Amino acid sequence: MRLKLFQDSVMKTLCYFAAVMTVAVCLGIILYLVIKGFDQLSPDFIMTEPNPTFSQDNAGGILTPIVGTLLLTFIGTLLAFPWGLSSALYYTFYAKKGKLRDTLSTAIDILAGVPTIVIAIFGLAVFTNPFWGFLSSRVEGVEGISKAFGRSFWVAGITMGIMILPYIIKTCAEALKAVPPSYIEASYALGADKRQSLLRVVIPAAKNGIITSVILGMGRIVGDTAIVWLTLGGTLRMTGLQPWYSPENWPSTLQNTGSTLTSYIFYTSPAGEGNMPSVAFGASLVLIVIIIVLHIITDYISSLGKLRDEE
Amino acid sequence: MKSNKRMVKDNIFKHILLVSAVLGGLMIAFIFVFIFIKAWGVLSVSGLGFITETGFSEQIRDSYYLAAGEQTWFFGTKGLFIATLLTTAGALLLAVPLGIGTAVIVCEFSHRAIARMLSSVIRLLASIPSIIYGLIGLMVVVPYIKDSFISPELQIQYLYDPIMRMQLSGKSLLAGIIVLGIMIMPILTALTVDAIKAVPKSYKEAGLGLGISHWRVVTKILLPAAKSGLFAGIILAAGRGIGEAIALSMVSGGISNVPQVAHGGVFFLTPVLTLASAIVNKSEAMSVAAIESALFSCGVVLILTSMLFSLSTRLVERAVKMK
Amino acid sequence: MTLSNISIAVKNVDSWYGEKQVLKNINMEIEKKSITALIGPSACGKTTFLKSLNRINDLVKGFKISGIISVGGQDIYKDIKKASDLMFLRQKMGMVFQIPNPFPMSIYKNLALPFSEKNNLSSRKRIDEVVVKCLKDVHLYDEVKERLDASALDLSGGQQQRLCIARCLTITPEIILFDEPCSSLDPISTLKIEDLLRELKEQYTLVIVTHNLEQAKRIADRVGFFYQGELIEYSAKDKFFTRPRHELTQKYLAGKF
Amino acid sequence: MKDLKTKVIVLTMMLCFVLVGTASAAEGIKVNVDGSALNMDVAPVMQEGRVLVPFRFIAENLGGIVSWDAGSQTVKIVTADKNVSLPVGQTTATVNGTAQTLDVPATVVDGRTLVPVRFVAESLGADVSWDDATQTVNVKYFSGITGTLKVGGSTTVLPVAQASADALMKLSPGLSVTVTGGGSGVGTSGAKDGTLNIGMQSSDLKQEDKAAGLVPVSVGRDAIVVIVNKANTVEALTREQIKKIFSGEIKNWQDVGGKNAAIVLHTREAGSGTLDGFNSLIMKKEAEIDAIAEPHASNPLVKQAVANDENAIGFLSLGHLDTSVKGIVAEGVVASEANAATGQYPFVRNLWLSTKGTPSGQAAKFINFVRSVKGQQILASEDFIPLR
Repeated sequence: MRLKLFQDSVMKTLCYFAAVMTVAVCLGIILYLVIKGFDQLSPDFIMTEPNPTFSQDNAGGILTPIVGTLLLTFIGTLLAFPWGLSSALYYTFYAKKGKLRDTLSTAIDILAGVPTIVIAIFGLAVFTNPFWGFLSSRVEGVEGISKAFGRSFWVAGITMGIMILPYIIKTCAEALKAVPPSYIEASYALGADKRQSLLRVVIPAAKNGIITSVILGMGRIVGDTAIVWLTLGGTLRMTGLQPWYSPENWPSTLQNTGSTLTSYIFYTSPAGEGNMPSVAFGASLVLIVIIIVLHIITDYISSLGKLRDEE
Repeated sequence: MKSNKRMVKDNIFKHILLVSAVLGGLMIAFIFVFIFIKAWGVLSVSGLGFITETGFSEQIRDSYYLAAGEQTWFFGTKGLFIATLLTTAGALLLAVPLGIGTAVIVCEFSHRAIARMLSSVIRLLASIPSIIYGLIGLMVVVPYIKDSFISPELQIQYLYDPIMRMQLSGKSLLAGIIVLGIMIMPILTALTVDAIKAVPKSYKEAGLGLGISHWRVVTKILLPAAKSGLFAGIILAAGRGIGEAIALSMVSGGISNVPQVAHGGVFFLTPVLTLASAIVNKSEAMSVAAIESALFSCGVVLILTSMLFSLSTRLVERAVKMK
Repeated sequence: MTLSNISIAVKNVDSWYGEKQVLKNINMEIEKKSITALIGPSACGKTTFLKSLNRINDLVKGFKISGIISVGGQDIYKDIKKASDLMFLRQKMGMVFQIPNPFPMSIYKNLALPFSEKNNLSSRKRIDEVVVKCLKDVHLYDEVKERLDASALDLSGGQQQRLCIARCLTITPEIILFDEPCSSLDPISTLKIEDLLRELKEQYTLVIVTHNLEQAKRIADRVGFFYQGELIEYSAKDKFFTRPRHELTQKYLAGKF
Repeated sequence: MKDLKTKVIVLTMMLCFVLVGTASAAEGIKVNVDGSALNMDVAPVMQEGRVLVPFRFIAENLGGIVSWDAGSQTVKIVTADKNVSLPVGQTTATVNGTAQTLDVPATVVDGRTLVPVRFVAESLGADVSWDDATQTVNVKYFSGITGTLKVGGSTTVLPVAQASADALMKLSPGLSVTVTGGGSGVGTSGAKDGTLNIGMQSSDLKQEDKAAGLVPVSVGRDAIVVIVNKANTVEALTREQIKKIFSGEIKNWQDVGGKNAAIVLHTREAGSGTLDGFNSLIMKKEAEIDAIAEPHASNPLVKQAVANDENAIGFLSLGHLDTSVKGIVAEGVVASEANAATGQYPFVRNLWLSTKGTPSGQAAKFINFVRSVKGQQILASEDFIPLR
């Protein structure tokens, strides 16, 4: 018995060690970014537009990348969330168990292993079809060929939505499955039909899981580089009618190209051609702050839910 | 009358769901078909040789510099395939114990406030973009490996190595494993936490009620009960590992070597190229049709690998369940 | 009730969930090798009381307790400090829950796990013997002997509950606590369990929380009536049902709550 | 790079002085190109109602590359879409192969060749108007353009193209130019399949791409510099030595005068324009880069790798050279913009903008803008070597 307890405590210590490692890695990454990027931070850096140049002194700020990140996240989530949730509802509560569901869940697992650059190329290939010209814009003046440009906030947002769709379906389905069947039965017993039961009982009960899945999806959009690089053009600035921020130009802004924080980091880091590592670290720091804010918001939302549950 | 209206509504609702589910399925199928069509050119020429032959880097170079008619459509990605498996397996070996250990602490052995902080940290780590992991891998991990493991003598020795000549510069299998391991650990932890939390509390009560120590309850009852969730987490993490492109392309060396066991510890210092990062690294050469098709073929191999992986895990899972 | 006959002695126990007091000044002595039934309306504190006896309530956030609960002469809240002592306490007291909760593993493993956790270095043969014996003790062996390797979750509710009782028996406890063990079962399974309880009291001290007055009448030796956190009445079965002293007890027996 | 900037400044200042000196002689005739006055060292001359100006000024501001054929006494102006030759003293000129008649021929005044502004500007595609009140010739070429233009490809050319696009869009508010990266390969395939109006390349187009109808126009040049770690004692190498090092024939620094250490090779990924340039300028199909060389995705990555490894060698686009590494003296010539501009430095490649078919419309104007005086200033400010 004593030996067993000793073994237990050794193993437990190892686990604590693992947890400490996790925290250390996280803090290490954030600290590293803070040290490397803090000097860069200033209202100017955040509020001015970037300049396309190889010279660090003229690099400008990261206003448009920040806006781009938010725009893409918004479009992608807006597309993938309702689509994914309703698919998950169908697969969980309507589809018959069997081959179809198995195949789909396998396909989703597999798609998770496909690098996003493949999906990016897919998006680019599809959306350069002139049929989708309204999402970006037609390329004018090339003789004999009619093509769409295939790069814009719409295109990138939709491609992002497609990229995260499988995750949203999968994680939502998991959250829905975790709702005890007794809830649904109770709802039926009160005379509700399936639709009402799903909308009023199951979805609220699975709310936290669903929120988590959306947040995970958003995280993937915020963090993706390849799709942005190919389908958003990686142009640093907003390229629609200027000024891009005045409301009458929004449609044009969305139809045109831009950048996100990740594509900006890619461009300015040694991995791209930009050659401005300290700017890249500054932008990384801002990106991390955005992600942390995203987390705080969701923690707050889910804590609201919990409070109500406990009452 | 009223119930009739309700039925109609119910029906409409169901069909909306059906349409979105079908569209979702079609989309996924469409992506697969697209990739396969693009890959066919190379796959039909290379056949099985695509994964049993080596020489990918040289073949890319040859295809790129030869004129359209003379290019080879034969590619061999054995090195990429093996490197993909090695980095993913290594990363899992690193991440699974750390991830499960952390998850156990979060769920069972920490104060609520600390648990909450820990899970925030984990989710934060899970959402750090891979480009940042790559950047830090490049700035911190790679120089560290170079400084601590690679001496000038070793460099000279491997420049003339009879089995496989290579340059040791720090970008290596090891760097890939470390960066990938750190990347997938939080995903694994988060999913393990979810899986453990999903185990009914009554199991824990029953176990403790039988006088089994808390730790044993966790390892003998809760973790086995969370098994399918754990498997799902590992599959997802492995999928992420197999498909990770940007971070690995920044730290793993970019050459389609097959690490040699005969090299001993230097095995891990071999520069490698994985399937996914090949797609990123070589994408600039994609204007050449043969290379484009070869890169999509890498995508196909990735898909098939994950498919095989997911199927075999499912079989294992089923076998475990049977027991 | 002589001193040597007392298994659990409870003195002046109060307890709280956060600010809310759930047990008020409970005093009670539980006799060895008998069935003590605890009854009362929902949320009256009887399950809290039961779960205090083996300190499973420690898991609940904000749970506090004062007073003395002594098991075999040991004050289980004050004297037990180390995790290992708590384990010994719990090994002395099996617990069966309201909803059958066999572990999600094979029938065999459900019994083998607690047994081998308690007894180090047991041979496979010894484990086999214990498994068979305990299954026989709960009259489950004949129903499952062909499929000991099947998942315990495939059993019916009644079978699962008997398996849970067998699981308790593997650790050879002195006391077994039952938290409404039949509330989720059909009448036939219920009767089987009740028969089993009557057999078990030959060897074990049984404490059972039940909603079912008839069940208490059928099986209990002594009955305690809880109401709003207080132990209103505690006496031998016959006296309890035929001549209840307290007005509230009379009302409850008459079904007036 | 510094001395080029100095040169530009000095030149501009000199121009100003000259302008002040000759303004009175110009009798008030001014030439405006897209709203800004043309500053010339020789004042415009009025002849038979036509304004004549030095041909270089008008042509270069519209993106033309000019040459003077002394034998046939002909001025030649080449832009992305036009090819004008103008014999001095004759009233016939050729525009894109078609003969055209002028009312006033090009003439030589004080040893300078002056050409009629209206004819030259119009034949290059500009609008010309005469404002009698202010005695001004207004040439409109880069202003008032409308429509959209999609430009994409090489990340090396991207900053130049983007800055040019910004400047051009300022002149023509109705024009929207989108510039996107992706690499030379993306530029080539995009221009071929019609998703881009203009592709940007930092390497020469392949024969098959030209056969597919792509027409490349050079907009500037870039030098490739071989770099080593600062601690390396090797200062200079010949092309032959560099070739042997990169092909793996020379494996140790002591074979080229350094210390006894392994040479660690750093190269670029296939598809990189810089690698193409390196191959065609240095390897010259005589040898291949050793397969064990570590491939990098960008110039800064190569630079970082070389800066961190005492025994490393790599190559960069000259614009990326800084003090963290050491540029190798190649064939006895220091790698600098001045030496590259004079042609002494051997490893110089072209930067291209290419279109499907001969450039026309907005695409031609964009390319001409990059080739114009303003565009070339932008190019020089990004440390590339201008055409002139």
